[in-house]
Amino acid sequence: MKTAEEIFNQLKEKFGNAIIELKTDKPVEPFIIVNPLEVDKICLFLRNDKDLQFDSLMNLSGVDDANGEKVKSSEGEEKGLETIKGGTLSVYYHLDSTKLKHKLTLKASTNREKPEVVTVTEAWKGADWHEREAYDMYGIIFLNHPDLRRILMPYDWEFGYPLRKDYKNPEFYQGMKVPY
Amino acid sequence: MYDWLYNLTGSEILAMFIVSLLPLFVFILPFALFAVLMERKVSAHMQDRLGPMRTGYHGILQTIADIIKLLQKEDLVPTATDKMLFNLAPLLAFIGSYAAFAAIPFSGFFIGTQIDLGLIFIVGVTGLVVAGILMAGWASNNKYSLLGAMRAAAQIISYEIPTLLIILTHQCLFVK
Amino acid sequence: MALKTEEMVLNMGPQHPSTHGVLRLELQLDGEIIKNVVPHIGYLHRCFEKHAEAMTYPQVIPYTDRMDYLASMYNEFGYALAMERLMKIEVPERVEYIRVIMGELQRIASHLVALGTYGADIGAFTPFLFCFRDRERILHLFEITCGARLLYNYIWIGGLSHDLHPDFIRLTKEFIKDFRPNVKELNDLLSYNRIFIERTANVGVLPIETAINYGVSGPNIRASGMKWDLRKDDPYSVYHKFDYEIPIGTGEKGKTGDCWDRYFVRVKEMEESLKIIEQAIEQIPEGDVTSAIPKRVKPPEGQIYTRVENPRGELGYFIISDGSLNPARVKVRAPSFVTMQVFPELCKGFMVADVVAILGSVDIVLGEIDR
Amino acid sequence: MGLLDQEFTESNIVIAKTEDLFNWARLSSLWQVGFGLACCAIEMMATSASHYDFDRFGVIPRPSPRQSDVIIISGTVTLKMAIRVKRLYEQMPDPKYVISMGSCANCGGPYWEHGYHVLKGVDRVIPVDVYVPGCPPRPEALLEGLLKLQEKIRNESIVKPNKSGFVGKSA
Repeated sequence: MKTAEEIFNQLKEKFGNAIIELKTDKPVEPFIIVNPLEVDKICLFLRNDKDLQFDSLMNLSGVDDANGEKVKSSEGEEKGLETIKGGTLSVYYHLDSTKLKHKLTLKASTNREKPEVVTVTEAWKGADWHEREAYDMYGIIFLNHPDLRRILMPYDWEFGYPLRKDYKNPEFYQGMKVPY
Repeated sequence: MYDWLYNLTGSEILAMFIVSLLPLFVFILPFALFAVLMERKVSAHMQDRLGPMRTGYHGILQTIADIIKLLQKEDLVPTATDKMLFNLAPLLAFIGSYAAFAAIPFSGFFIGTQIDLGLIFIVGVTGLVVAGILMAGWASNNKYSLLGAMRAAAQIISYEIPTLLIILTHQCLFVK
Repeated sequence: MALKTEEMVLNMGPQHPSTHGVLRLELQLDGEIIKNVVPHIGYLHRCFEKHAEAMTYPQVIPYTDRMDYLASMYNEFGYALAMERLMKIEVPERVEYIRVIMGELQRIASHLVALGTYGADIGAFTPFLFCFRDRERILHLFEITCGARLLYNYIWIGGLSHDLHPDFIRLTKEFIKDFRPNVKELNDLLSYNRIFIERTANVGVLPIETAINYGVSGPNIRASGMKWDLRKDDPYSVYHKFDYEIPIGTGEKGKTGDCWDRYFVRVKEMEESLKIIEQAIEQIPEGDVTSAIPKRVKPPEGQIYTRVENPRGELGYFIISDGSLNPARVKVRAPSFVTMQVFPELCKGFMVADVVAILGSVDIVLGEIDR
Repeated sequence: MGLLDQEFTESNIVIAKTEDLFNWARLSSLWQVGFGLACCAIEMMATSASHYDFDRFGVIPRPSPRQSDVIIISGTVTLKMAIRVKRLYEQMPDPKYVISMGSCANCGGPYWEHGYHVLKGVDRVIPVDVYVPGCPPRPEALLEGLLKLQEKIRNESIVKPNKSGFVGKSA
């Protein structure tokens, strides 16, 4: 049973600057911010290490932090369409060890224009669909993912990524009126 | 039956025609109506529910309503199918099951054909049903019906072999 | 010259009597043996997470009902629990007891649907109707308490919408007394039926390591022999006050973790839930159920991940609040979503008819997979 | 009045016109496609279970659209599913009817505002005969919807081929 601080220190001296910081200020659960391009090595270590044994990935969720600055586009027919420039999209990993009964939360944030995170499917095969859903909803590209394509939306949906804060509904989709 | 009808109508062909239609309309069709209704009502009561209640008294006319409705249904023939085979298949399936009645005596003196190879005739003719089913599956040019037809045919054939064995033992024991 | 054979790709399409909703399975077949299954989901994606960001916190509860519409009481339970932990609300004792009673009744109702449709998938149509006949009695209990049969909006953040109906306790006792012989009747009718065992034993075996690696939970992982139940391993509410066991698969009819085990674990779980309800009814305290409901739900900035034991497995809510009235992000970890991921592993090498048996045994709900 | 007279005043089969006979046959054996989408499908299953028996009105669930007359759209029609629902409707042989069950199928229901993937009402894709309100509608409401459909069929006439459903405000 290890607390987040012990795990953080153990990870810090093993991976050095790949582990950025430990956030404990906001309520309920502390989480460790990690470098998105080295998440797979960290997760493999977390799973295989004897006294950590994080053998099950509870949840992997994409989040739009919406911390970029809002830009009102003024040209053409999309007048007043509010898009967010800059800022970050982040991915939260909730890990759990069924044997040692302790939990851990990781956060990996990438910039909004070219969001890239390494996949963790070879640590837990369960991450495959969660990552596809994060890609489908936010457009986060998971590098060397087995088959990264949309999972919930239709495969030929080219109107962007629905769960982003600045998402706009298309007027028509294959002859069907979408908005009410 | 035949000569009584012959005296009545005076022409052989008409009498023969009526004799061959009698089993269908007197026994087989009414029994089919009754059997379908009973199957639905009894299985409903077994499952703690009532079954058809709204057509006639306690749903008696349900099968008649089904048949009249089915008569009004559109006869869908998909474009990519082999039309001739597609329409022939149900015919073959019906012929296979109905022709078997020819060798079954309905009463002491009333029988379709007086052949003494009746049993082999019945077993042979029912084999047509399998051909009908495979023809339907193949003619509709569609993966699912082909797979379905093959599995249905496999099932029928796997039941036919034990029935043949039973008929064989029956024949060996009781032939005079 | 060897016969040139080719794999056939068959679509078990979004409309199929036994896909329990709108799921498309792409079966790669070699004759009748399955080479690989590719599930296509998303036919019931109703944008729950977008709604959660647009609604205020209490308004999200009716939408959580509609995710796993067979166990909606437990969806609300999970969401309310997460919010109460985030806002550090102390809920009166009576509310906890009523939530446990309602949750376990919902577990029995959900298992009854799962077992009934599973019998219908294998071909026995009568158990489906017997299971629904018992389920109607539970729906009647829910109806007299919160007015709805299927989607309740009953468990609010910090309490409940209504108190129990005056003769709820009497009716529940009657239900428990009548339901026990019915479970035995279901066993005789289906569980030990020769054909049912033939169709389900040694079919779709789920080994424990793949189950843990994929994150499977609930009856599916217990059937594989692992004693993992969140009510005991990650306790919440007042479950620690009752004594009940966690049934696990023992491989009675075939290898542990086959379809028959998954089916039989659910039957035994129904009996355990009956025990919990009985004890909860005896010890239920008095009190006002709406006392701790905050007038305006405005949680502090922060995030929380909470998980509860939904009838289908581990249902997790990850809520991020930015201090305003609307949640910044609500991500739901649906148990059926994870079970569906491991489904292709279960089907390799079996026949087409076994896919129907395996799909019925893992008991998925599409509303929860597609959210 | 005598039993016989009383028998004849109701339009029973003996004196009814053939049209009534056809309508009576069509409405008393509506075979439904066994096809459910979401929560309303569970209520539809509860309706065909023993407590509120659908079979009393002659409605049996048929596995394939080829052998069925009424399709009950029970649940939310999403954009990805709408194309399939349209194909299902087209596969049904002709005297066919549509019952749109639940407010999701009627007009998008609780997902009307932010449902970017939800079709706002199934009448944008197929013509609907009877709308059953509710979320999910109670089994009694679905039975009442079925009776409404039966009433509609009773007044249909073979003479002028009545378009069996009005075409809603399609796209």
